[in-house]
Amino acid sequence: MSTIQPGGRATGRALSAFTIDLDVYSGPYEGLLALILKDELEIFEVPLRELVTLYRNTNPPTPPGETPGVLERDTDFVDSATSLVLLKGRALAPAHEPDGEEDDEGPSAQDLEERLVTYLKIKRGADALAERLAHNACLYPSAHALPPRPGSLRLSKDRLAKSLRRAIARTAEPGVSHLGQITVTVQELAALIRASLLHGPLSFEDLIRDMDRLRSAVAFSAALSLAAEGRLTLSQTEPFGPLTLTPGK
Amino acid sequence: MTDGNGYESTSQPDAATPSAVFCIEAVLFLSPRPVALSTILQVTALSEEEARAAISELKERYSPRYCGIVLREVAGGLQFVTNSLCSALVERFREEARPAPLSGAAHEVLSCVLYLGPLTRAAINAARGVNSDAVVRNLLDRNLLTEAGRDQTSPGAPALLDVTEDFLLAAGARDREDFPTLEEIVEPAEISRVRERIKGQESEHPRMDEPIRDPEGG
Amino acid sequence: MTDGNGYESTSQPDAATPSAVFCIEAVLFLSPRPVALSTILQVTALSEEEARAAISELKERYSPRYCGIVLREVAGGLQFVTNSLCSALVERFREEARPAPLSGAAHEVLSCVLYLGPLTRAAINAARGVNSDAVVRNLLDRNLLTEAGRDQTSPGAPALLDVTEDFLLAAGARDREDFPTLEEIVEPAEISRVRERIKGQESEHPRMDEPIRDPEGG
Repeated sequence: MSTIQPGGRATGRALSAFTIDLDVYSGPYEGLLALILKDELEIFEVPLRELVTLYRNTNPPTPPGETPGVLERDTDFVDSATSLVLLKGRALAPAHEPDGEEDDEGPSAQDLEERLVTYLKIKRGADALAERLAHNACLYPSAHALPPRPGSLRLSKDRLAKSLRRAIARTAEPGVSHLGQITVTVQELAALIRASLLHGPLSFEDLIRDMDRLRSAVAFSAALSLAAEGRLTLSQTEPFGPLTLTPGK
Repeated sequence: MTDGNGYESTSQPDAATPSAVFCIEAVLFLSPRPVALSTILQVTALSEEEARAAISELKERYSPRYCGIVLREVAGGLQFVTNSLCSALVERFREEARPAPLSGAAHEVLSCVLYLGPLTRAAINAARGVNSDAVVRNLLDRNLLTEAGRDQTSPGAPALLDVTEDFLLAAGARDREDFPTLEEIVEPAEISRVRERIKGQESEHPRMDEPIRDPEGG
Repeated sequence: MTDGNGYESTSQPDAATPSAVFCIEAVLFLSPRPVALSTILQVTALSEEEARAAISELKERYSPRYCGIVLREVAGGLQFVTNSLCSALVERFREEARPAPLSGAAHEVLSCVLYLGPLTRAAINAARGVNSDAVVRNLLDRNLLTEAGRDQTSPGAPALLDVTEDFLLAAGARDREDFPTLEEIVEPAEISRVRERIKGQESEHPRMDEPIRDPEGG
């Protein structure tokens, strides 16, 4: 996004200039987004409200039209912040647990009461725990750890024997007697598919009905190549569902 | 006199037998981690009775009232730590800040597992009403939770999570029992208030959606 | 008050100022190296007079006569060490460092040399079917393999490698005979095949093409 006017005067600041300082991360805002996208930072640890406040404080509102570029920048921010809210919402949404009774009706008032009471207890337990962990975090253990005496390596005779067996087995030539002669090529099957497609869309299952495993595999590979070349499209309405080949344009 | 590694050759002959108290002091002084009584007995060759007597003498001597070094019973063992009164000084001396505390969500998950556990991930999610998988992963990484067996009664036998020895150490607890019970922590009045509020809501709105709750444990 | 573990909600708030003695005890407890008086003064903000008074109190308390932990004045500062009376105990308590374990590749090289050796580097590569140079170097460094003579029949008379006494020691073996025999481990047909490979390596292909790199590296 350009925020430099033809005269070279800097106008509204680009989002790339927005830096943040949170407990979990400090640096450019765009870096934070990158870390979240790469799963290197847990979205649930990012305080979104704090983030928005930070943005508002760093970029106070200006009267409309006074600083060009501001609208774009704000829009960009709102756009990315909304995505973060969505991501965080998804990360925090209760995992779907099939529970016949509750699915349609929602929890009964009594269930809800029990759940809330349990949660209240957990919450108070957590508060007590937080205080206790904080207190113990400032008790430091001795720094006079004893340096270990030099240790001696231990080798197992059994493991050495197994290693020898493994090393020797590796150098044996792999047997090929189980492999049959390969008698079919991708080109042949591609030709077959293209011929069949002249009559319109084709079910992959019908195509391979009378083929053996090898020919089926090669046929699939041929179909993929043709799809990659744009000569056909592959469609499947559901995972593991029937596969349909449609002639390309 | 050898070096800075905890050895000293004074004029006293090494052959003299050190007292039980000396032995335990020396062993604990050289251990950043708690030392189990069984280890102490094994290393010092003291009888359990002698060791226990020495330990109670040491607890008195290294009590927070009398000493900058405190003897505590924690995570199944004994450990010397600095007196909490000295924490600010220690952080100044080591030029390092106290590690960042855990998030509110992490405290809630630990509280769930401690009080209701061992629990599966699904049970933790259900108890908190929000997905806690990421928090659990983080606590497993920090070795505050561990997988302790599997729930054979649930489909797929999901892992049961429990708190670890490091958790007990971080909480300064001797064992799992060394925590106040939930009944001691939560005011009965507070529980009644929640129940009342629900009843009130119920009469106004017979059906209620999942309540909104601060996922960060706010 | 929960327990005697230093997690006490006593009347003393954490903000209370620790005594001079507490401060110096804590600082020395957290420093394996001697701490200079100037450092103590700087960290604790004590006056020199206060610090000196506290130190002489501590010297008395942590004297070799009264304590398993001893305060000593060494070049440049003060240091806590264990009482020399406890040195035998300390040695018993001291754990043995665990040397880095050997990789699967290293085990293979050692077993080849033990059972088929002494072998040249090229013969080891041939026997394993992968380049083993890095692994061999590592085993020479760790003194588990050694150069024992040269193969005069091969061009350039390359070094012959054999296992060392340290190897036997690590394997808990009296001598080279104190292992299961080659015939117990590998089929006779396999043995002659490998011997062929090794021989072929040495006579027919004195220079090997760059063999496949060992995936286990070393």
